[in-house]
Amino acid sequence: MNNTTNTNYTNFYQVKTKHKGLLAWLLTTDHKRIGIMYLISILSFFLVGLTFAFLMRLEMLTPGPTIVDAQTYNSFFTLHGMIMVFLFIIPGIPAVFGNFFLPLQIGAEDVAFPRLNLFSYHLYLTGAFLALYSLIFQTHIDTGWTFYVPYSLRTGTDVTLPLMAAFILGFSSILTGLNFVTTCHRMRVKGMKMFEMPLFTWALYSTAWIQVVATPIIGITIVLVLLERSFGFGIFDPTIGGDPVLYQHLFWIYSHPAVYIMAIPAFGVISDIIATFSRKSVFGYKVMAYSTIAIAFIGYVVWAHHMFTSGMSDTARTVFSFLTFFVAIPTGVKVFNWVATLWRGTIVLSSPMLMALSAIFLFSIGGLTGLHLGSISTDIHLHDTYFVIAHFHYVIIGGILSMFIAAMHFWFPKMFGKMHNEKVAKIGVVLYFIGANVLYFPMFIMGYMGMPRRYFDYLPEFQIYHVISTVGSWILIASILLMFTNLLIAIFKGKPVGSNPWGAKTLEWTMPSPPPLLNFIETPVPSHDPYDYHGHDERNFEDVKYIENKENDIINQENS
Amino acid sequence: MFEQTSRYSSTVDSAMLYITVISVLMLLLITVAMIYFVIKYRASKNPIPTQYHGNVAIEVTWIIIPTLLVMSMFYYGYKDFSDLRNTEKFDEEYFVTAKMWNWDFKYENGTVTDTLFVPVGKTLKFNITSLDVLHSFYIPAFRIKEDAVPGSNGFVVITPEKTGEYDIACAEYCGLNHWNMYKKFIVMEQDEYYAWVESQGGKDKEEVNTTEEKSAESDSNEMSENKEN
Amino acid sequence: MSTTSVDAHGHSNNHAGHGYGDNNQLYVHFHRDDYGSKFGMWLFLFTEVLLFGGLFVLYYGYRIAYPHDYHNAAMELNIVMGAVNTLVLLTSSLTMVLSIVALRRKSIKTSLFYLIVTFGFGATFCVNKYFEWSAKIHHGIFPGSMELRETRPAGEVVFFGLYYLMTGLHTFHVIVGMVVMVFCFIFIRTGTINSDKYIVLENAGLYWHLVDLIWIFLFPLFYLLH
Amino acid sequence: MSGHNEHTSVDTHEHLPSYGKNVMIWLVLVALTALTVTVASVDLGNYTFFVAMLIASIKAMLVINIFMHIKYDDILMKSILLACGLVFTVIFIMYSFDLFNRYTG
Repeated sequence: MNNTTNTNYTNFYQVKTKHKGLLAWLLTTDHKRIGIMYLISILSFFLVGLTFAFLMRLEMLTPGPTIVDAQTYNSFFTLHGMIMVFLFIIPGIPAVFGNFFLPLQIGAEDVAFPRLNLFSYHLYLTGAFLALYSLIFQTHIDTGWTFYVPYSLRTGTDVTLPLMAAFILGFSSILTGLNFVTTCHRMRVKGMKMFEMPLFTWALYSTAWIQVVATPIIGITIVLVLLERSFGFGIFDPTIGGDPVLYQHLFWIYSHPAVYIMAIPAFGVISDIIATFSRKSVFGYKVMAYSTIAIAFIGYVVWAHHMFTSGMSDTARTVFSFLTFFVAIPTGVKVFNWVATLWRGTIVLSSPMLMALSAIFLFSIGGLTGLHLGSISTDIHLHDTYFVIAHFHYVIIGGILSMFIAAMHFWFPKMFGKMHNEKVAKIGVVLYFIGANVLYFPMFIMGYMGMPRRYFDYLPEFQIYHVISTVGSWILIASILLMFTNLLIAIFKGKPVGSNPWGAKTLEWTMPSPPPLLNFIETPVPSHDPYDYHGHDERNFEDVKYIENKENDIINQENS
Repeated sequence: MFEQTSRYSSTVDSAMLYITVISVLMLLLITVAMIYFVIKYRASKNPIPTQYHGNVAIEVTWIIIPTLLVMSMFYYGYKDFSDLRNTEKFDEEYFVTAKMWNWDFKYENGTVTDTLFVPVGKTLKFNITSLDVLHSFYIPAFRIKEDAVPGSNGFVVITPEKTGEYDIACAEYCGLNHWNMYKKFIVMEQDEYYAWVESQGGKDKEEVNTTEEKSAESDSNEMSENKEN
Repeated sequence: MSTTSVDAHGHSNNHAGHGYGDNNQLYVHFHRDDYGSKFGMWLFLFTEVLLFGGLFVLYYGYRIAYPHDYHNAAMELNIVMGAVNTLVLLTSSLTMVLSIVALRRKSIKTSLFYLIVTFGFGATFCVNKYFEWSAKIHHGIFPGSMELRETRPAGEVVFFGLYYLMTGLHTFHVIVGMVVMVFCFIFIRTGTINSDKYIVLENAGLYWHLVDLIWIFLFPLFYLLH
Repeated sequence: MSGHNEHTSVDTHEHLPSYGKNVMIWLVLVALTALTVTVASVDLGNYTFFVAMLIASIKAMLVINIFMHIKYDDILMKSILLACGLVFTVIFIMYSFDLFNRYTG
């Protein structure tokens, strides 16, 4: 395998196409270009969502109105929730890194349905612009991202466009999922079995299944709310005969599995990164693959733990609480296996690795506090308080966003053929870790003390925690901007790198970076273990240079 | 804020403590192992990795032990919850009606107030409903919460063991003034409370004009007196 | 809505390239995976099933909540209309299959004939539905009507709400299926679909059977259970 | 280049369904429709629902197996169908825990 840049090929950025300029991108069916387009759009929407988060935290700095009034605050948290959930975190890793790396990891030249893939990007873009337009310019939508009836039926603000946007985005998600499942089954390179796919691909595969089987439910639910608002079918409106609790059932039948649509790809990224930077096969590969599927499946039977106080029957509360705890087991197994992978490895603390380790810690906090929320009696106290906010932000910021950023750093050399500044990136990771803890830990305490969520104002005894939390938000945002800027600079000024700077073993690293149009110059030969780290070490980045010298010294000593 | 106001609140807190302690131990285990491995097996110290593909015994262990732990957590939560819900006998009953953005508290004798007065040491049942959208009846100090759903009834049962003033909040987003539905929950000495209830004699809260409360107030007065005996 | 795209795109790789008539890499990309297309189609059908699934879940929930209202409301639906529509759809499913069989046996004419017949049955279904709905609307039974809101109990409002939603969504699928058939007809005529490459027609058939399948459940749930 | 040769031309369709068999299945389906309409007029109390659903399921099985020829497809196709059915069933079962206790209990 060569580490030098292969100059005898045209990479996918340079390929001349039928269309010119922007159209060469917008009408491409190349999965890599679609991946890059997703990256750009998703990050832009992320920054919008981040702005609302920043404004919300600023508002909570002091009791009473600080910068905005209650109505505006209510629309802020709705906007923040909708943008982050539907535009950023659900498509997030699968749409960007899944599109780019799923075919590469299984040795395919594209996804199974390339045009469908492009169509689903167009749907995403349409939905996103519809959402942004209606959210920002047209209305102060104030229902929260959950659209609970009957409030969403009664509110004077316009929820029609955002709901349509969510519906379109849902379809985009379904089509991506459908595409990925077919790709995993049909496009694997000759010689690669299902249980020889990298764990990131496994994660995408399970996620894709959830997307296919759960998303239609939210689709129909959204349509029902729209029709209910326009015609009064009486399906959800309690004044005509509907039952708001059934809405919550339908909503969470999708939205709980959606949590795993967000989380499972992040788990896949952690697995790949940990294996790469420990130079070891992932501990218990099969168990990891099975646990991914297990999480995806158990996700369907626990949705009503979001509804312990909703007036659901007591039996249902008990049964759902019981089953909820079973999610903890495959998740726990994953965490233990990651830690076990470190054991007797050769660990290099590069920025993606550092981020992955911090993600394991932060995600563990998020996951373990999930136990408080799974147990009925404690959930009744903690439900809809800041405890819940802290819990899911630890999961999302600590486990998912951080892995999105780690994936950006990890695959950056492959996507752009350049290397970023590792020192700045590491500073960013440390700041991110501090920021996330300072921002969200006080929320656990507030929640336990009884501070309900979605409150514009609060009792004076909570102020100290809110102040700490707001300061944390500044640190977190600074770190995110730092890391993004670092990567942006590297696109233009980074040092060119070879095909495999990290010395990783999965198939995406066997081609030159950035990849050529149809990915593989020669048909790749997969090994039976996707993380087969026996043999020569071809790592080539700054941190390792010095280590390699040492390694050689040791080997020489041993030999002599 | 962390004070114990009823037997229920202390059992919830101990369940909370139990889960937290186990969680912290787990977290410490993971973190310490992680940091130890990162230091011990750093590339400069351990340049050649030892390949392990898994170990069935270890993996089975860390499937079984967490399963047992989480099942115990489930049991704790479930036990407290069934205490909360399956209390058959209660001394006083209240009708809590939520609406945008206010609470009405109706007593058995028909009195309606917007501050909830209750006697200490009695088992109280709150029937909760809503007139418009979803709300949630939340008393942080007693660790209870139940959604107010328009068109149906929910309930919670508690036995306050300490007099004092506590907050009632709305915990389900309900619009503009969702944050401003704080009301007082006042636990009084029993004799003080019954004297107060009697003095109210089924009076409506001035600003509330509901018609249904007028009926059967004398009956319920007698009932509450009977219960005292 | 995107069925056509699944068919079309699943099949799109038959002709060369990814839309790159590029100079740098002369590469003609033949990728045809009929099995993959069918697999994708099945996945799409699952999403359709689950889409209706949400409505079935609601139907089931309110059936348990309002058994008597459901009972009374179902009495008002016309069994004969429902039964006729069931037969129409079942028969159209048969003719759809026969169209595929004929195509695979290389009798293009027979195949086109059966396709037209299937289309005709689809249209018959829609016409029937139109008369059925207008009769109901004529009696003041439609979502948001005064009749429903003021004189009927909650369960009946919900029942008729679901009736309009589920049969409406189903009829929408029938229409989409008919549009797909028009495309198939054109493709068979132009030879894009032939006895060797019949996967598009087969996928259209799968979609049409799904429409039939859903009606098989809608019919007893709305018309028969009283 | 395309390295997925092991999968190509899987759709061999050794089975070439005949006209006759499909017509037979159609007759059975029509008969079952007649049966379900007839049964509906008989009062079976609580069983009405189950009988109607049973007949509908038999019809659905026939359509899926023969018309949609799942019967002749490979194990992968069958298993994804099964998986989808399983998820759907699970949703209904879990959901029933709430419904039956809230509305009827």
